[in-house]
Amino acid sequence: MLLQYSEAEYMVCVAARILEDRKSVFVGTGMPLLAACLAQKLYTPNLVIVFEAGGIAPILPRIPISVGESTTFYGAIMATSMDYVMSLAQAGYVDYGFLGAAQIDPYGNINTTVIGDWERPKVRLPGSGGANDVGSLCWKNIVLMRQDKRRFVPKLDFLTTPGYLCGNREEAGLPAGTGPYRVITQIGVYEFDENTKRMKLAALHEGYKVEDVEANTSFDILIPDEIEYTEPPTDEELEVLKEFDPDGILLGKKNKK
Amino acid sequence: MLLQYSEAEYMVCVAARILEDRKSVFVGTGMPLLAACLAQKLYTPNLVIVFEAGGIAPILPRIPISVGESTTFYGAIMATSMDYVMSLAQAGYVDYGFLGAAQIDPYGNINTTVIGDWERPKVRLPGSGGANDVGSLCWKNIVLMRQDKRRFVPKLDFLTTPGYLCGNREEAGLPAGTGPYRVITQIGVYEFDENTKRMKLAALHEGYKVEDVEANTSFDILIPDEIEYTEPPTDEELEVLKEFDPDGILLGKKNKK
Amino acid sequence: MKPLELLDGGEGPLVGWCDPDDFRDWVKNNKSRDMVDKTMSAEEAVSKFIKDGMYIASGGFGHVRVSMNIIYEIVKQDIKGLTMAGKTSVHDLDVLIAAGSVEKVEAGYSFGHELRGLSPASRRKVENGEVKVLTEWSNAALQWRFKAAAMGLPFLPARILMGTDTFKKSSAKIIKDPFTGKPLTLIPACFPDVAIIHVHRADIYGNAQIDGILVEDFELARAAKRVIITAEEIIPTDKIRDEPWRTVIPYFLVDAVVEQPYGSHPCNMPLLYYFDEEHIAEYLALTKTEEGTKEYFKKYVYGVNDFWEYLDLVGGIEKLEKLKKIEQVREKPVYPWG
Amino acid sequence: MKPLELLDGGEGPLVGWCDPDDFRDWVKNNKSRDMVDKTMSAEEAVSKFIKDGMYIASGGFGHVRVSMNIIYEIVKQDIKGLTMAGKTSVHDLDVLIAAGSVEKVEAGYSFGHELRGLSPASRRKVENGEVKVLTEWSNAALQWRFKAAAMGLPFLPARILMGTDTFKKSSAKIIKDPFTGKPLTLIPACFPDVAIIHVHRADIYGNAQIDGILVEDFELARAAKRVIITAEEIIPTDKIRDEPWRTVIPYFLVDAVVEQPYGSHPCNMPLLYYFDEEHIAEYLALTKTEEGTKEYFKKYVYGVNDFWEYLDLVGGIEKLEKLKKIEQVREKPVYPWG
Repeated sequence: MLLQYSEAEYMVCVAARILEDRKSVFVGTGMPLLAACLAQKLYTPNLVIVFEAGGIAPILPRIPISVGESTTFYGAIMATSMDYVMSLAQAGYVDYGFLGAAQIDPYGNINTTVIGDWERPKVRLPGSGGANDVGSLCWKNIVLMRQDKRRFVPKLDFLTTPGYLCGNREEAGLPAGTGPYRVITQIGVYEFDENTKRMKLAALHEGYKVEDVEANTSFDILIPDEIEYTEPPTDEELEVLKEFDPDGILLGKKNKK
Repeated sequence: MLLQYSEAEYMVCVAARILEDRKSVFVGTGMPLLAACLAQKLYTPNLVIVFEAGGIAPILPRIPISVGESTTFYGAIMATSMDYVMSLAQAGYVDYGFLGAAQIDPYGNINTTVIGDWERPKVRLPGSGGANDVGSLCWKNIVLMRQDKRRFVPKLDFLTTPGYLCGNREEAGLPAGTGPYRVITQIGVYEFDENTKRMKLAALHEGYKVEDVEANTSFDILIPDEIEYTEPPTDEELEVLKEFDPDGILLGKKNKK
Repeated sequence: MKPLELLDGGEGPLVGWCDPDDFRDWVKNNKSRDMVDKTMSAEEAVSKFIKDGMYIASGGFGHVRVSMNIIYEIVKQDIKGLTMAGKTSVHDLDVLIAAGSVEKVEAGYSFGHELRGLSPASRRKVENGEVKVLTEWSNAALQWRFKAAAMGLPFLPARILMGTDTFKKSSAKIIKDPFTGKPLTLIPACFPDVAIIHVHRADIYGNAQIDGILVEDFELARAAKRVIITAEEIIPTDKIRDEPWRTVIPYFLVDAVVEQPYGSHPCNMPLLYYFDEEHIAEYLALTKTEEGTKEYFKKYVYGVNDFWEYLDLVGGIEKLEKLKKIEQVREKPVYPWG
Repeated sequence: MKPLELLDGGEGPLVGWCDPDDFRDWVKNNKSRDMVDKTMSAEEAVSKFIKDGMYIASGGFGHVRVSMNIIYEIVKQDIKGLTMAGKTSVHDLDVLIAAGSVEKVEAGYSFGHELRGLSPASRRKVENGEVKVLTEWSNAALQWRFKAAAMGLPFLPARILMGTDTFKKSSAKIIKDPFTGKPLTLIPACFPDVAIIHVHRADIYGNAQIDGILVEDFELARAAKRVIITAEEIIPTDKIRDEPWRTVIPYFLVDAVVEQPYGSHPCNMPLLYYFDEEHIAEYLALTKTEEGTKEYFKKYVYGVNDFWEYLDLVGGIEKLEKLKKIEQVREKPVYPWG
């Protein structure tokens, strides 16, 4: 089933279709940026791309590999500062955020800090970066990550970035009405139950079954009675992705992990 | 005694001589700006003039009449914002501040808000403007004002801007080591007693006596045993002032009050 | 946990403030991220966005870079009961008080015309109780109120106001700072209903550039629920995108764009034209009495069809060219009030 | 008075913080307002201002606009025991960790090279305990720490970190906000001992301009006790005064000015030259082992007399012109790590 497209390409295409037009999105490089660019090209021409280092709504001449490089403000409507864009997000101006993660828990909390013990980690990861900010301040967050039993865990090694915490996100002081919106993995798309705030299968990618979800999750995941399926990448989508990332720099990398 | 120079000119010249070289000063228009310009020309060539609306170290082509007009950033080293210069002051970068006042009390607290009752004032004045900020944040403040019994009062109608409060300036939370430094009137120069923080005569202007101080002050003012005298404006100073304000716009106005 | 101490609270009403969560909801539901043409006339901008009883704030500083075409339009449309931020608001505020549009003020620097003296109209109305001063602030306090709002925060800390009556008549609070153990002032955010900002140039979507000092407009544009931009000129969006670091106000903050050359007259527009001191002197002289005030508005606001006619009336192109020469230091200013 | 509630406190050490009154004293006594020539060599700047055990912060973002000539000079002078702000500090931090200069980190985004993968050297040293992570933060938290410092404040409030282990390992606090009644994070100020900032141009006094995004350098330059500016070029002060609105860092914040064209290599300098991905790949490959790391420093730091020799070694003018073409979108980038 992965002849014509990679898992990463499938994930990017699904992410691109979730975004709404005339909304703003905080993107990091890699899959999120490709999803935003694909969406802008095919589905949401008026999507406003915001970079945490200060670039707002650029006309990207090529895909940046750092969220701070000059292509992020090439032909932009504003080249400003991290304080400015983070303040915009804090004031409610940023609709969507994209996050990656090494681990996720049933409430959509994520870990990008350490695997193992914080004091003496097995793997030291980069830490929050902008993730805690994006996860705290954007209206809706989309997590893009690989799914397996070590990554979909009941308890994170480190809670870097808030999802719904233990269902008490708002009481903790985080902005009202915000939180994780979708989780997209190589297997399917997940949403969060309105009442319990726990993760729930929203749709499976083509070729996957409910058993694949359960075999790759270490916690009880809500499964709806009726299963929906995502559409695989279209030729048009794949062509646009090829245009943006001809050498597979951004997606190739992700595949190797 | 006011043949060759006005009271305002005398005050400006005395103020100019108090400033130190290689220091920064927050100025308003009128007498403070003239004093700073005079000092820069004759005594403190490296004085850094800062305007509250955002101009820093301009090369003034003429005397601005507003602290926000473009001459305040003409040839400046930076044209920035009120937040920037107020933050600089809060972080300790502004050495001197100049203030005017309708009333002053023995601790150097000043009123520029109302004469009479605040709810239904006899005279409504402009309010703090930048005065509370300058009075709170600069290292040393110099007050320039006319002296009489209605202006030098034991209790202000309204405490707009902090001097030494009741001697408890630092305990109130204001930055350590700051406060009023000198008060310059048409009669003389005042400083503040190190222990009591109450106003004390530092020097009389030429032609004035201690009795003039007492006759124009409604509180007990400390008088030293030995009286010092300021020098009247020199011809050189008066010439420079004439150059800056040929039509007496800035000083003429003050005289009429 | 150690209890934190709330040491003091100003007795003034908390005006213009809202819970940042409510502002976020406003932004979500009312501030479009879409790039659409927002150009309109001053008449349309005012009738669409400024309603009786709103809280307004004007950009610039004192008599510098003020959107006078909108100010006059507010007078013309006879908007009433406005509250205004007196953030070194001088001519704009005084005109709106004289006309009876502004009835409440949060005072920073107000009711005065800097070196030109106190405002006859504002003084009269404040002293006779027609205009109510709600609160007292300093200039830094007011701009930090906007900055708090711009950052989506309920307050910003500051080391000002402590120990004064200005604090007492404000709505700030003083806490014992949990880091230093010292008293610290908390300045509440201020989210005006409408901000009116005059700029050097903008595109049709509202991406705006300002030359020279920004005063507090960088923050105010984000603090306000609605933003009316008036611009000396409309420029193509390509020019904005050529130098994106020059954008001070991005389009998604902006609700209306009004093109009006000389729109700041009789106030100064940095690098373009100086204060029209003759006109300001005429205004100050006439507003000494209620009759004179009526005469002023009859002549300069009600008596003209639009701002172009107003510009002709105040001296036309010859006067404007003279103000340009003064601004560019090619001619000496005149100070009829000196 | 109602008691305020302190709800929670991070368990991390309060690093880089001082009472704003102490910072004011530092500014009063150590930051001259005098315009004096501050140009010097990188060697002089480092030996004069960077001492063992200091807290340093580097400007730019990730591999963008980084003062690599100062970073290499720190390695060369064998400065030890540094603490560094991991404010999306990537190549700079990794090089200093690899060289053994940085021993403690306040982590925001660190130990990774964005799309290029994790840092072999940093991971090795953090995982084996040679380098200690003192605290965890987010990018916004760290830059607001600098902003608080820049504003002369003990903290800034923010609506981030709540509920997470990132908060637990920080030195932030959570209070019940007296305005909203909701929990609010207080981010403590951070006053680094030295900030190292690479800019497009500066005059000999330190008045500096940056093209494009500022990231957090507008704040960092004010937060630090000492500021070393490295500039692609020194320009006359007249040019600064011609466009004072382009000044991002005024001279009185600056302690040293070092002129070094291509000073950000192998990192990107916006509008001037792109990442040297070949060099970064070589670095990442070599630093997989301690031996390789030594080889890298022997070749590129100890083996050259100055940054000019280094530039020759990495490919000289031909390479630099190629990086310029890529940056200016006239040539395709190469990604040897892809």
